[in-house]
This record gives sequence, structure tokens and C-alpha cells, in this order.
Amino acid sequence: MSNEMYLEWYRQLVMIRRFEQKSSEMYQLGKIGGFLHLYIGQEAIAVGSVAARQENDHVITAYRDHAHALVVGIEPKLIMAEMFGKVTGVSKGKGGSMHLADVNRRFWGGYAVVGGHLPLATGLALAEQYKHTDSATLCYFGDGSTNIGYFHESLNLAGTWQLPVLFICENNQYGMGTAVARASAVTAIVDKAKAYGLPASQVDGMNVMKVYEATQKALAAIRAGEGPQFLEMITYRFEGHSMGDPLRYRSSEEVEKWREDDPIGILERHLLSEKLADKATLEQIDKSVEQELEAAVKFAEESPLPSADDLFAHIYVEA
Amino acid sequence: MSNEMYLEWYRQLVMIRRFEQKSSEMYQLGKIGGFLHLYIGQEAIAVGSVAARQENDHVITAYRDHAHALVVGIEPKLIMAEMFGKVTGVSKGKGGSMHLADVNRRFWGGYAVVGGHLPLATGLALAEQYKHTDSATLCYFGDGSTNIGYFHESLNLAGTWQLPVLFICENNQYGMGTAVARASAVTAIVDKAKAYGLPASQVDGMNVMKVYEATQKALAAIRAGEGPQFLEMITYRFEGHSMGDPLRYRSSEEVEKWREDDPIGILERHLLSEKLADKATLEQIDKSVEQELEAAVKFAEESPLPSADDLFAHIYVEA
Amino acid sequence: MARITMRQAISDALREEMHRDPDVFIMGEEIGVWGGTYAVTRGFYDEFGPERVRDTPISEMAIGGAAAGAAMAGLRPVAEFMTINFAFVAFDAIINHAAKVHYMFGGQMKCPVVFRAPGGGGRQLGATHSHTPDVIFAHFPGLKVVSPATPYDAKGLLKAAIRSDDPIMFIEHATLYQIRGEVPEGDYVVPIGVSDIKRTGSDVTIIAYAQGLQVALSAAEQLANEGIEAEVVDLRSLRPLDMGPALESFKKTFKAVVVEEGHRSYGIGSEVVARLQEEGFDYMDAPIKRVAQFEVPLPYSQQLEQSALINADRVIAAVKEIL
Amino acid sequence: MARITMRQAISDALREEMHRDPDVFIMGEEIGVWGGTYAVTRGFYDEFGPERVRDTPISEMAIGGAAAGAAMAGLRPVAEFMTINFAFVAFDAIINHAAKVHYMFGGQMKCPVVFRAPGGGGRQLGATHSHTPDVIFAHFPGLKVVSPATPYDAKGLLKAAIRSDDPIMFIEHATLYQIRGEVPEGDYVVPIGVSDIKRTGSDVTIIAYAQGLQVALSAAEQLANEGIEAEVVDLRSLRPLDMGPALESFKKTFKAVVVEEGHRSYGIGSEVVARLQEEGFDYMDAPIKRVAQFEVPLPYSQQLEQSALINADRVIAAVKEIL
Ligand SMILES: Cc1ncc(C[n+]2csc(CCOP(=O)(O)OP(=O)(O)O)c2C)c(N)n1
Ligand SMILES: Cc1ncc(C[n+]2csc(CCOP(=O)(O)OP(=O)(O)O)c2C)c(N)n1
Ligand SMILES: [Mg+2]
Ligand SMILES: [Mg+2]
Repeated sequence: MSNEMYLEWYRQLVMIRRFEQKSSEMYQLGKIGGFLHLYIGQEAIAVGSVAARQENDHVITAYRDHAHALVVGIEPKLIMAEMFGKVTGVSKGKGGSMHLADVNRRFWGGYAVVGGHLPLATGLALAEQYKHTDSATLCYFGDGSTNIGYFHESLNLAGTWQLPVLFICENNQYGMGTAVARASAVTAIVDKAKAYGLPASQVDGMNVMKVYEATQKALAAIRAGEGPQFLEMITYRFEGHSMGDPLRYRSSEEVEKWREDDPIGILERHLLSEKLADKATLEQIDKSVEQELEAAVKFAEESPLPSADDLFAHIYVEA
Repeated sequence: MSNEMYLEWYRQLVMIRRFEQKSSEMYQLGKIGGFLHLYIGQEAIAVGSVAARQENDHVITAYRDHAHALVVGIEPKLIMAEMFGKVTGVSKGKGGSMHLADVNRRFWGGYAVVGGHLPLATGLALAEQYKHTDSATLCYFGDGSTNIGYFHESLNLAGTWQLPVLFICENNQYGMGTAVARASAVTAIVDKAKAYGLPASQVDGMNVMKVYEATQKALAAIRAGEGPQFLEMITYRFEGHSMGDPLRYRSSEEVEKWREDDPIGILERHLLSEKLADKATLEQIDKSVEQELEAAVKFAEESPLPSADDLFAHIYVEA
Repeated sequence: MARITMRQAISDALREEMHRDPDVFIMGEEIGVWGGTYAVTRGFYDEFGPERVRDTPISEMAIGGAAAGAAMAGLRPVAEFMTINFAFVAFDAIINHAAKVHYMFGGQMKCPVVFRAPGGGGRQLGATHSHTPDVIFAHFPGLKVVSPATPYDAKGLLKAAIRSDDPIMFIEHATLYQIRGEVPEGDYVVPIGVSDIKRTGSDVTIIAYAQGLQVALSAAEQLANEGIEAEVVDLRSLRPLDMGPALESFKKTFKAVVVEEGHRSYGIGSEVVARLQEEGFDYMDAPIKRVAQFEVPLPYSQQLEQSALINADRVIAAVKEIL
Repeated sequence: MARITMRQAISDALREEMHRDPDVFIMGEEIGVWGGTYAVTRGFYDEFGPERVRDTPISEMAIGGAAAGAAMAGLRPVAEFMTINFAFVAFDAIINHAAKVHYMFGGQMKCPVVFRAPGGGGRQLGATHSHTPDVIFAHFPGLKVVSPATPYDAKGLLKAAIRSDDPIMFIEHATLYQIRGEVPEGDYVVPIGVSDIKRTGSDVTIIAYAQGLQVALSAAEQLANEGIEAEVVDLRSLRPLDMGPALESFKKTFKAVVVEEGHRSYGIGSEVVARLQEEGFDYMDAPIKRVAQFEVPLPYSQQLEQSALINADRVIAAVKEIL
């Protein structure tokens, strides 16, 4: 692991964290509408796993998608503009927070029907298998999503056809207000993968280094022709499910306990204790992130709204 | 096990076999229309498992439902009349071969959308749990049906809520022309139950005695409050999936090999070798079955068609 | 009479029915501990306990099917789809199972289940979360489909639905939860399959339901300022569809506009128009107009989304085109 | 020109497209080793191999979604739902995913998938297996919906569908597989979204598609014996819906009957009627009639089922009512 890589991870973790906080502010100011789901607490997963991908690997996820959009390399301003409903947004203002994508970066976007993107992921993987490439597909979803039929059918299809897809469950302990044990007959999500013969393991999802390693190993297995793989990332969402969550379902003690494992803190401590970076370097990064985000908000603010004609563009490719 | 019980099982096995053969004849004569799925080869499952039920247990299955209808006690003539499309049929001619039911016998019928009845079964079980009765629900389905989302969601719900339901997979090796391994990422269906924490075992589905025992044990566990259970019955369908199956997907050698385990033969050999019955008694049973079936066909033949008004009856309970 | 919100009216109906009949229970995602994503069932978990207020996994196929199964076995489940968009996942369970068992088995069993489904556009939720797909449920015999526009109707119709022996899709437009209206104390039902005149007038008939009705009423008020008196008919139920009041009105006004929030093509309005011209042909003075959602997947951007949706101006314009 | 069956025409279109473009492949239940439950893909498995002829598990959600995903990544999947009834299970995958990704992500990605779905009633398959639910797919923008009535159109439309960059629901009425018609040698396409006059006449316009068209044509022939000349319009595509030829015809005949196999309420005919009266009001001499399936879940019994379905007599009666 190079120093630069560690610092880039640190930058990404901080960027996600601050991006989410900024989004929350903008939501409260009424600049962002609809649903807004923050990734705070889960940052290490997107950062560590996408860092392990090859350029030709596909990435697809659910509505909690800002982080994935950022780490595949979409500029924060294009995401912010999207959430402001501006035509300069990455999805031209048509998608919003839940539907960010950048096909040029092989990021197929965030999807809002729970589980609905899992078969899309198997389809992406199928296309690569069909074309005999070495591309893998990274498919992210939550613990709650493992209870819907889409999950079952997609994992079974991937297992049966040995598709090059890596299923990454971000187990943040809750699907909205429902704790895993209240919705899933088995509480170790990793056990579900056995029903599809998928090699599976649990990973400390708060530790970006462990996430990176596990993902790299899984992707290597896929590229070695060992078929689809499954990772359960153990994590926690520090904020509510989305803005306006009444948070009646968990105690603040529980939240506080998890906050001790803050993914930024874990990496920061590692960097400092191993002398891979000094405090000043990290502060410099924090500051540059801050500046980039201010510019992003300004860009979003000043960008034009879609025009009336845009409403009817892109319904079909062919009129 | 009493002698009478054995003889009754023998009678039921023969009744199903001969009923199916008669149905096939009637189909070829054009007396029966639509789809017709025969249960030949799988008889021991319906007979042995329903024999183990309590009177207040529910039974529900898929379109391959003649056997279940017979063993819950529906008169053959009412089934035959149904398949002839007559108003005297058990579902008044509206259901046909795939949709036999007799609610008074707590037989909720055959369903034709693969997996669609699994959540209905969990719902029946939920109702009993809600009413605090000791009733269990026996839910039958094929190996191919374990690949649809319905299966996943239903088993997970049953596991999470600890519903009193017994899932009975009739693994006859194929879903239409698709061998288990071509459609399921794991080939031991029983392994799928692990993803829902369900106690599960494989049973020799050609041996009515083993089916009975296993079912009894599973139902006892349910009634002891141990939650939902899962049985995989290993069996084989001797005939095509339905009438008109081109049978391109399996060899006649394979079929012949399985035919050696004919469930009627297995019980018959047991009865004779253990001296529980003599040849004459069995022949007498064969004959009485034959007579009953001839009467059933006659009844179906002579029954009236539904009237024009029947078309509009039963769309709603309340107009 | 108290003026309460539609949210309250629906909540009251549910609570009262659960008190009245122990076989009534509710199930769905986040209806219990969370209190319902639209807060309709807030407090229910504490009041009725986890047996009767059942939080489910994210399993719409199972929600649809298990509720139907429980209904077949004699209970009266009220199953909530968090939004009607997710009922797409349960489409087969609703249409092929809940709506068909009674007929398909020759009347042997009944399936008295109520599916509650909030829905509708206008909240920047994006294309997959903003459907008003009522018509695709209304198309199938065996199911009854209800969608109220006022707190009074919502309470009375939901009670009727829970007491009905037939499977019912009860569609709640989420932007209506906030509207207030008079609701009497005590028990009452509003019959399913009966349309209602919500405003009398003699110049034009506006036929609408749910959120469309509110738009229609506001258009009617503005038209009244210009001396145009619109009669506004609320369909309330989409199946069975009671065309009586609309037809009577049309025979008086000779002109009609149908207003709905869903897409125009193959929408609710299409059927209403088809029936009006069939049964009221001799009274047709002008083409019957439809005001409905433009045919795009609803976009996130507020401006774009609003421009795709119906509003009073579009209704007024349609009325003026045929006056 | 050879007279071939519709089954053959569809099979030929598929085979020719698979030869033309290596990115075209087929997937679905029993399409490979079995040869297709309706024998449309018989021989394909041997000819193209298991990579391009993919037997799937019974997993409609995954079939719908995986085909869409493969299309997004640049392939041209033709995914078969064994029958359109099972597409209910994939409804969300089709409507919320395949049909929306292009718009929802601002045009970044396209989804050139074709969903083939045989369907229809009349074969005693019972209530869950006998739908003609075309309208519920046609309701949603983003999807294109095609349903041919002749071998010629079937071949040309399927080729157009496979080459189109948009997601398409290609609905085949199973009772039409046997009908024969002239199909030229060599490659041709029939454009999606273009209606067609299948019979000229000046007394009444009959608008239909798919199996309804065959019923309409047979009614037209019987009417001709009585000196009544019906013009028969074949919609061919339900979305986009080309009303041009129907409207032209209506302006000539002043009377119209719409024929479809699906349920009448909220059906295809409702929309056609609504548009005809909107755009052709001045030419309306009589109410526009609809002939459609009675509103019951289709029963098994042959007599009952047939009595619920459309037939030439019902079309003739409708025509005579307005002549
Ligand atoms: C089919 C469907 N059902 C319900 C919802 C509503 N919903 C949105 S997110 C969510 C919880 C998902 O939980 P999980 O998969 O754990 O992801 P997380 O939000 O924790 O990241 C639910 C129920 C939905 N979007 N789609
Ligand atoms: C949702 C759905 N998809 C496809 C079908 C068509 N189909 C009917 S039976 C069947 C095979 C089912 O196999 P299995 O579950 O093993 O039961 P078996 O017929 O062997 O008893 C298929 C694919 C269907 N009825 N429903
Ligand atoms: Mg979660
Ligand atoms: Mg099988």
C-alpha cells in the first residue's frame, strides 16, 4: 500500500462525510428535495471496495449512492447540481439524490426500488461473461434488501451461471427502522449466500483497509474464474435512514457505541500512529475538501434549471 | 402402524395412479382441456404426508394437485367433473385440473403461478398463529419453484415470524425440462432452507412409510412450538411435465432406473413380505378403485355444464 | 363536526375497526415501531401490540400473498404497501391470487383483504417512486379499487373496505394526507362503488377522484369567479365504477372534462370518456376532454415534475376549450 | 411468397437477427433444451449453443432485470416470459427499471431489450394463465408495446424491436401461432408505432389488433355478405399508439367499433375511443362501440370461457347497433 493511496482514501472518506453533511444542510434549506439518504458511518465501504476495482469493472448500488458516485470519480459539483435539480447535474436533474450515475465511469447508478438493481447487476455481469472480458461487477445493497425476492433470484442466477459479480451487502444493522433480526430469519447475512453456493465472508466495514483487502481478494477470485462472490460488510449508519427519520427504533447509547468505530477515525489513527501522515497533511486535505464543496454548492446554486423541453427528452432513444 | 392404515395407503397410491391414467385417457379423448399435470411416480408424497396431518391442518399445493385433492378426501368424481368443466366439479368447472380445492377439508387448492401459493401458505399459518390454535399448514411445491422470489420471501417470513408451516418440496428432479442443477445454484434443495434457519431434511419420497414418518416428526416439531420446518422429498415424475411434453431433456434409461423405485411397488413389496396383506386383498383394492373411477367418469360425463349465468357468479362476494 | 386531516381520518378508521373486530390486524413495512412512513399508524404498535401490528421484512410478494392467505383463513388483514410503487413487486400476488381465488375455486373461499397503498407524484421522489398507477389495478375483475379525496370519504370508505368480504386496493394519495375536512364523530361507512357530487353546477361536468378531485375543485372555484359553474363528480371507487352521477350531470351540462393525476394514455379518464360517449352520446355537445399527467417517467427536478403534473390551470383551459 | 405460420415468422425473425448480430441472444424458461413451450425456439439451442440460448431458472424478476442489465451493458437480449401472465412477477423490473433507466439518468444509458410474451385466453388455461393484459404495459411511458396480428407483421415488427434502442414488450397471442400468412423472403422491418389498414371499406371502421384483428376480419367478411363494408384498422403497436389511419377511416365512415381480447374496462379500446372522440368529434355519427372480454377472471370450462371472450358475432352485433 503506498502512502498516496492511504491519503487518497483519507481524502475520500472526508469528502463523503463532508459532502453528506453539506447535503443535509442544503436539504434543510430546501435546496434539495425528495428523499435524501446519508452514507455517514459507512464511508469505508465505498472507499475501500471501489479502490480495489479495475477500471473496466461495473459499479451499481441503491439510493444511498452519493458515496459510490464520489469514489468512482464524479465531481462533487455535478452531484450537488443534480440534487439541486439543475440541468448541469450528472443525471440532468432528472434523477436526484437517489439516481446518480455516470456511465462513462461504468457507474450504473443508484436505484430506489429495494433489490431492483440486483438483477441489473447480474445482467451487467452476464454481458461481460458473454463478451469474454475480465470485467467484474460490484453490486452494493443493504441488509434489509436481502429479504426481497430480487435478492434470491439474482444470487441464484449468478450462482447457476457463474457470473462475474461481487455482491456487497452493506449491513448497517437496520432497514429503515427494522433491525436485522426483526426482518431476517437468519441474522448473519453471510449465511444467506450459502443457499447459492457463493463464497462469502464478513468484513469489518468500518475499516477501509480491511474492506480494500477483502474486496481485492474477492475480485481476484472472480477473475480467476471462481464465480460470483459475496461480502457482508459490517457497518452502521450514524444518521437516520433518510431526512425526517423519527429514530424511534434505536437508543442513542447504541449509536454512541458505534461512533467509536468511526471509519475516518480508524484510518486517521492508523496514519498517525504508523507515521504515514502528520496532522498538518490531514488538515490540509480537510481544507481542500471544504473548498471543493463550497465550490460545488456555488456551482449547483448558479446552474440553470432544466428547460421545459427537457421534460420530453430521453423518454425514448428513438422517437 | 395399523394394518388398515397400510391398506388405506395402498388404496390411495393406486387410486392416484389410476386416476392419473384415466385423466390422461380423458385428455386424449378431448374430454379434459387446458393443462394437465400428472402425479405418477410421486404418489407416496401426497399419501404419506397428508396421512400425518391433523384434521385442522391446512393443505395447499401447486397445479400438480390431483393427488392432494384425492388424499384430503375429495371424491374422484368431483375432480373428474371439474376437469370435464362441469358445474358439479369441486370448483364448479371454473378451476379445472390446476385449481381443485375443498375448503371444508381445509384443502386450499392448486395454484398455477409457480411459487404464488407459498405466501398464501404463510398467511394460512399466520392466521392460525394469530388465533392460537394448534393447526399447521402443509405447503407443497416443486424443485423448480425454489428459484422464484416467492419462495425466498415466504420462507423468510415464516422463519422470522416462526409460523406453523411445513414446507414440502417435491423434488422430482426437473422443473419442466430443466434439471435441478441447470436452474439452482445449489443442487441439494435442502441446503436452501438454511438461509431461513429452518430445520430441514431429505426424505425418500418414493417410500410412503418414510414420508409419513418424516412428516409426522416435522408436524410434531411445529406443534411443539419449534417453528416452521422444511422437508425435501426426493422423487421422480415418471411421465412428462404435462400432456404434450416433448421429453427431450432426459433419457429413457434414467426414467427406467427411477421406475424401479415405483412407490406402489415399494409398499406392495413391504405389505407382502411382511405379510400385512395378501395378493388377493390388494387385487380387491385395485378392482374397487377401478370401479370408483369408472363411476367417476360416468358422473363427469353425465353432469351438466355450467349455465350462462354461472359466468358472472363469484366475481365478488358482495355485488 | 371536527375538521381533521385525511391522515387522521384514515388512522381513526383503522383504529376503530381494530377495536371493533379482533380479526382485523395490520401488517407492512415500518408500520409498527416506526409508526408508519406517513405516520398513519403512529401509536398503533403500543396500543395493539406486535401481534396485531406486524412489521414485515421488505418482501412485497410475501406481504401481498400472506395477507391474502390470512384473509382466506378468516382474518381481516389490512396490509400496507409502503407506497403503491412497491405494489408492482406484489402485482401477481394481488391480481392473480387475492383477486382470483373466490372465482377460480367456484366461490368456495373468500379473501377479505385490504391493501393500503399511498402513492402519487409531486414530491420529487423520482420516476420509480411517483406513480399514480391506479388504472392497472382497476383493470382486473375480482379486485375492488377505491381512492378517496376527502377525509370524510377516506374514513367511511376504509371502514367499508375492511368490512367487505372482497379484496380491496385502497389507494391513498400522499399529498392529500394533510388536507382537512369535516368528519363526524362515531361510526359510519361510505359504500364502495358509489360516486358522489362534490360541487353542483350546470355549465360543465368535471369528473375526478383523489388528488385530481382537489385540483378539479380548485379549478371549479376559479371558474366560478368567471361565472362558469362546474359540477364536480368524485368517482371515489374505480372498480366498481359508478358512472351514474357523472352521466346525470353530463346530460345536464353536455360537456365534460375528466381529471386524474395518472398518465393520460390508457388512464382512468379513457374509460370514463368511453362510457360517457357510449351512454350519453345524445348529450355530447363537444369532445370530452382529459386532463392528466404528461407521458413521461416523472423527473426529480421540481420544476420539471410540476410541469408534468395536473393543475387547476390545465383544467380551466380544458373547460374553456369546450365551452 | 411463402405462406408460413406466425410461429415460423417469429422464429425466423429471431434466427435471422441472431445471425445478423452476435450481440443478440435469447434467454428465458425452457427456450433451449425444451425448444420453447410454444416451439418458437425449437432447434435454437443446437444451432446457437448454450451461451446465446440461455435457459433460465423460474425467476421472472431476474429474467426481467438481468435482460435489462445486459442490454444496458451493450447486448441485445430477447428475453421470453413463458407467458405474459408471468410477466406480472417481473412487472417492477420491466416498468421501473427497463422502461425508466434511459430517462431517469438523463439519457446516459439505453436499454435495448425485447421482452417476448405469449398470452391470451381461449385455451382453457384458467384465470391466472389466460390474461390479455396488454393495456397495463401500454400505460407506462418509457416502454414500447407491440402486438402483431399477422405473420408478416410479426416478423417485421420483431426485427424492428430487436434493432430498436428502446425497451420493448412484444406480445404474441398464443392462438395466433397457427395462423398462416404471406411472408417475403429476405430481410424487412415493419416500423413500430405505425398502424395499418388491413381491409378497406366505407361503412364502418373496426379498430383492432392481435387476436382481435382476426376476429374483426372475420366479422368484416360476414358483414360484407350483407353488403356492409367495414374498414379494418390494425393498431399493431399500442405504445406509441398511431391513431392516424383509424382517424382517417373514421372521418370517412363516421362510425367505429374497437375490438380487443382483453377486459373492456380500462382496456385498449377505452383509449382508442377517447382519442377518436377527441380528434374526430365532428365526424361522430354514433357512439363508438367496444367489443372486449367480459369482466370475469377467465374460467376453465370451455363453454364459460368462450362465452366471456370476443367473437365475430359480437362484433357484428356492435356494428349493427350503430349503423
Ligand atoms: C420494494 C421496496 N420496498 C420498500 C421500499 C422502501 N424502502 C426504502 S429503503 C428501505 C430500507 C432498506 O434497507 P437496507 O436494504 O438495509 O438499506 P439501507 O437503507 O440500510 O442502506 C425501504 C424499506 C423500497 N424502496 N422498495
Ligand atoms: C411464475 C411462473 N413461471 C413459469 C411458469 C411455467 N411453469 C409451470 S410449471 C413449471 C415448472 C415447475 O417446476 P417444479 O416447481 O419443479 O414443479 P413440478 O412441475 O416438477 O411439479 C413452469 C416453469 C409458471 N406457471 N409460473
Ligand atoms: Mg440497512
Ligand atoms: Mg419439479
